[in-house]
Amino acid sequence: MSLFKYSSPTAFYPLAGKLVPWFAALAAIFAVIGLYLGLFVAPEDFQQGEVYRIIFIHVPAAWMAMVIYLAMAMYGVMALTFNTRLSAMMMEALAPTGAIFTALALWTGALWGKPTWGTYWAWDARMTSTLILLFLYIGYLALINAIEDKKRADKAGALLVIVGSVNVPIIYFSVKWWNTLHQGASVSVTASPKMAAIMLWAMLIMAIACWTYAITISLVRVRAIILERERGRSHSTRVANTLSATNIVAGS
Amino acid sequence: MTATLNSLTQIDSPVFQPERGFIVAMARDARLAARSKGEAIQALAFFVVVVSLFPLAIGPESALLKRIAPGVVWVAALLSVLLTLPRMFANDHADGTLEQLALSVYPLPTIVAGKIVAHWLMTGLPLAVLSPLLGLQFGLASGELAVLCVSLILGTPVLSMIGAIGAALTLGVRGGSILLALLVLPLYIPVLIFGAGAVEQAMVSIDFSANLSLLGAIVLLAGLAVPFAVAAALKISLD
Amino acid sequence: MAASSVSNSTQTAADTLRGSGLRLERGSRTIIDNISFGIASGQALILRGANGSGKTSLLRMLAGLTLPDAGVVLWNGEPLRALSATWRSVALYLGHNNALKDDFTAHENLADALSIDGISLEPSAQLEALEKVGLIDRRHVLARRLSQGQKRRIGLARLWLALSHAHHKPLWLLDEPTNALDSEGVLLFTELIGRHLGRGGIACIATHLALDIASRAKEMNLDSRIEVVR
Amino acid sequence: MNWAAFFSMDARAFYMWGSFGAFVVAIMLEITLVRLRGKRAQAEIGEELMADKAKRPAQ
Repeated sequence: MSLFKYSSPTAFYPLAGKLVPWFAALAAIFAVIGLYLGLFVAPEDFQQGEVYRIIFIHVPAAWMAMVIYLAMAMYGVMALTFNTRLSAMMMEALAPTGAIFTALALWTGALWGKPTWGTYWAWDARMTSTLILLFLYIGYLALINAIEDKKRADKAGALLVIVGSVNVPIIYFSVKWWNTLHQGASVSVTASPKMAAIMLWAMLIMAIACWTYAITISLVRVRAIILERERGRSHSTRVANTLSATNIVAGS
Repeated sequence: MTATLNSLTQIDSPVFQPERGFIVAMARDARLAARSKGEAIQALAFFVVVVSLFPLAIGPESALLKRIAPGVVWVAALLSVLLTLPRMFANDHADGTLEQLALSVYPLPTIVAGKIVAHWLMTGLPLAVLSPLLGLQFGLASGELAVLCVSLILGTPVLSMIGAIGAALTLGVRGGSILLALLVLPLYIPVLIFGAGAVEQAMVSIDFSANLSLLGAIVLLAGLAVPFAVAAALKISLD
Repeated sequence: MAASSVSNSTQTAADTLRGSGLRLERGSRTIIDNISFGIASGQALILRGANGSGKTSLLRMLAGLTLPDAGVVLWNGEPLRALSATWRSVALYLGHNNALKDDFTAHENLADALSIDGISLEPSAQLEALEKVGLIDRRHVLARRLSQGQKRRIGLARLWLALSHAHHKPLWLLDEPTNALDSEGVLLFTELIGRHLGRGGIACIATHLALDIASRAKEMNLDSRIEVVR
Repeated sequence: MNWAAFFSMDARAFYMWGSFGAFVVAIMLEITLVRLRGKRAQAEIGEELMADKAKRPAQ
């Protein structure tokens, strides 16, 4: 089965290299279209005026924060069951991007909250869960950096993310429960404004832009990780040998 | 002399009694803890001291103290359990007995379950039993103290279970205890919310049974899944 | 003690332990590079080699603690990975450290080790084992206060009891079993390993001592193997 | 297209461009950091390849 051969890092390295420019181009195109639609075409919101346009990056960032964590959990399951090194490397490649999207979701949420509801931080259920998701990302990054042996770091990180992803819905439920307990169900703080069709499109396209961007960045990062894992290996197992065939030294 | 050898009792193969691993591990840890009582008492002392700091910091007026009581007691319980987590596997890892446990004929999840329950009996349960006494400092009424105690009895096992996963993952890692806190505290949040929430609702005499039943549900679910996760984490750390 | 006539173990079909193409990497260093071996009932594999040559890693791999990066361990033709449940009733692993709890006495440590292995024995048998290894009068001493040699003897007591127990574990994996033992202890160990092999058991021993069971022992020097490959 | 009105975003320029700006800065930062990481990894592996070739010129 030809696809399976790409599960080995050495075979995946050149493939990732070829895919990066395509995804980068896609991300750029979608971003331009999405921003154009969001900033210029979409009408003003009758309540919030112009500032609601932050939604076009806040919501996609929040989606990506969740999607990337679940993708990491999926790679984690593959890393633990099939013992494939590449899926663990993909997890490590995705984590920083996921953490950045989570932080951006929090940042843009706060900046959207101030003019709209008067406070930067309103302990809204979704925002609070996103904050906790950031803690989970930081926990993963701290764990894999604390363990020297890469093999153990991969598996430990995979198990942590799997346990974390099981907890995410429970955390969201408990935070929602806690939020309604304290603030009463009436105020749904981030009730997104009534969505005109064009707004939905703009947000969707921005989401795809973020998604293709995340793929591009994690492919570039996984290539760096594959090389880092090859450093110092004894010559006979030098993966770089095959890599040097793709004139790695020439920096392709 | 060989006669006594041959008369050794014959036991059926241990594989047929996997649950005995639970009893073996729990009894073993209980006896070990009895030998070094200090550790359990330290965690309890830490709990008392931390809870007593808040009135000193916030001032004696009882209205405010009463409002923050559930949160303070629960967070103090969380941190006290957190302190004792590294010891759950570290001692056995250091002297090599953890490998023998992993290679025991009893399945590792049963042994891990035994260790978790022993850890709970040593730290979580005493905290819960002591908590009503500390609640008095905050002016909680007897009914609310009872809810506080029950919520801690239901919640602390989950703290030991999730903590065990963190302890197993960070076994033998430099700076492991801070890392352990970083991994485990976010996962403690639902238990904290339901636990402290139950007591708050009791204080404003809203029906708090929902929170307690949710805590109970988490204990059961975690009880089924966590031993396997911890066993997997130990195998990864012992690799 | 004359070679006792204890041969109550039914002579099972010859067990075999084979490792083929075993490989282990730690970070960028290759600890075990393409090692293969095969031993059958009644044989012992003596692992020689300098410190850090992978003796302990190989033993841990055979015990099922360490996962090889490549290659497979076969017990009677079955891959170890599939056997993991029954494997723990086949292999007895004594690691480099003494696996003793400092807060337990010598006797308690022995009882603890046996209970972990699911072996329940009359206290009299345990005392007999302690007497055999010369610890009977120090059985109530905390392990913390025992000397290294005495701690090692608790391990020998375990081996002695494993020999006399009906569920005799056919495979012994021993990491430097004789270190810190005096000459008398080494003699005792040699006798135990002799009886183990005599009963059709298999042993894999990492040691630098010349054990006089040469007749049934194969040697493998892990250093030379690594040189050969590079 | 009145650019001044566009940038003022009915006087909430700070929040609007604070968010979009942070987004762009974060993306740019991440891209540069990843590329640097890739370059460094390639350089180190390249040196080792050279060192290997030097040690065994006749293959």
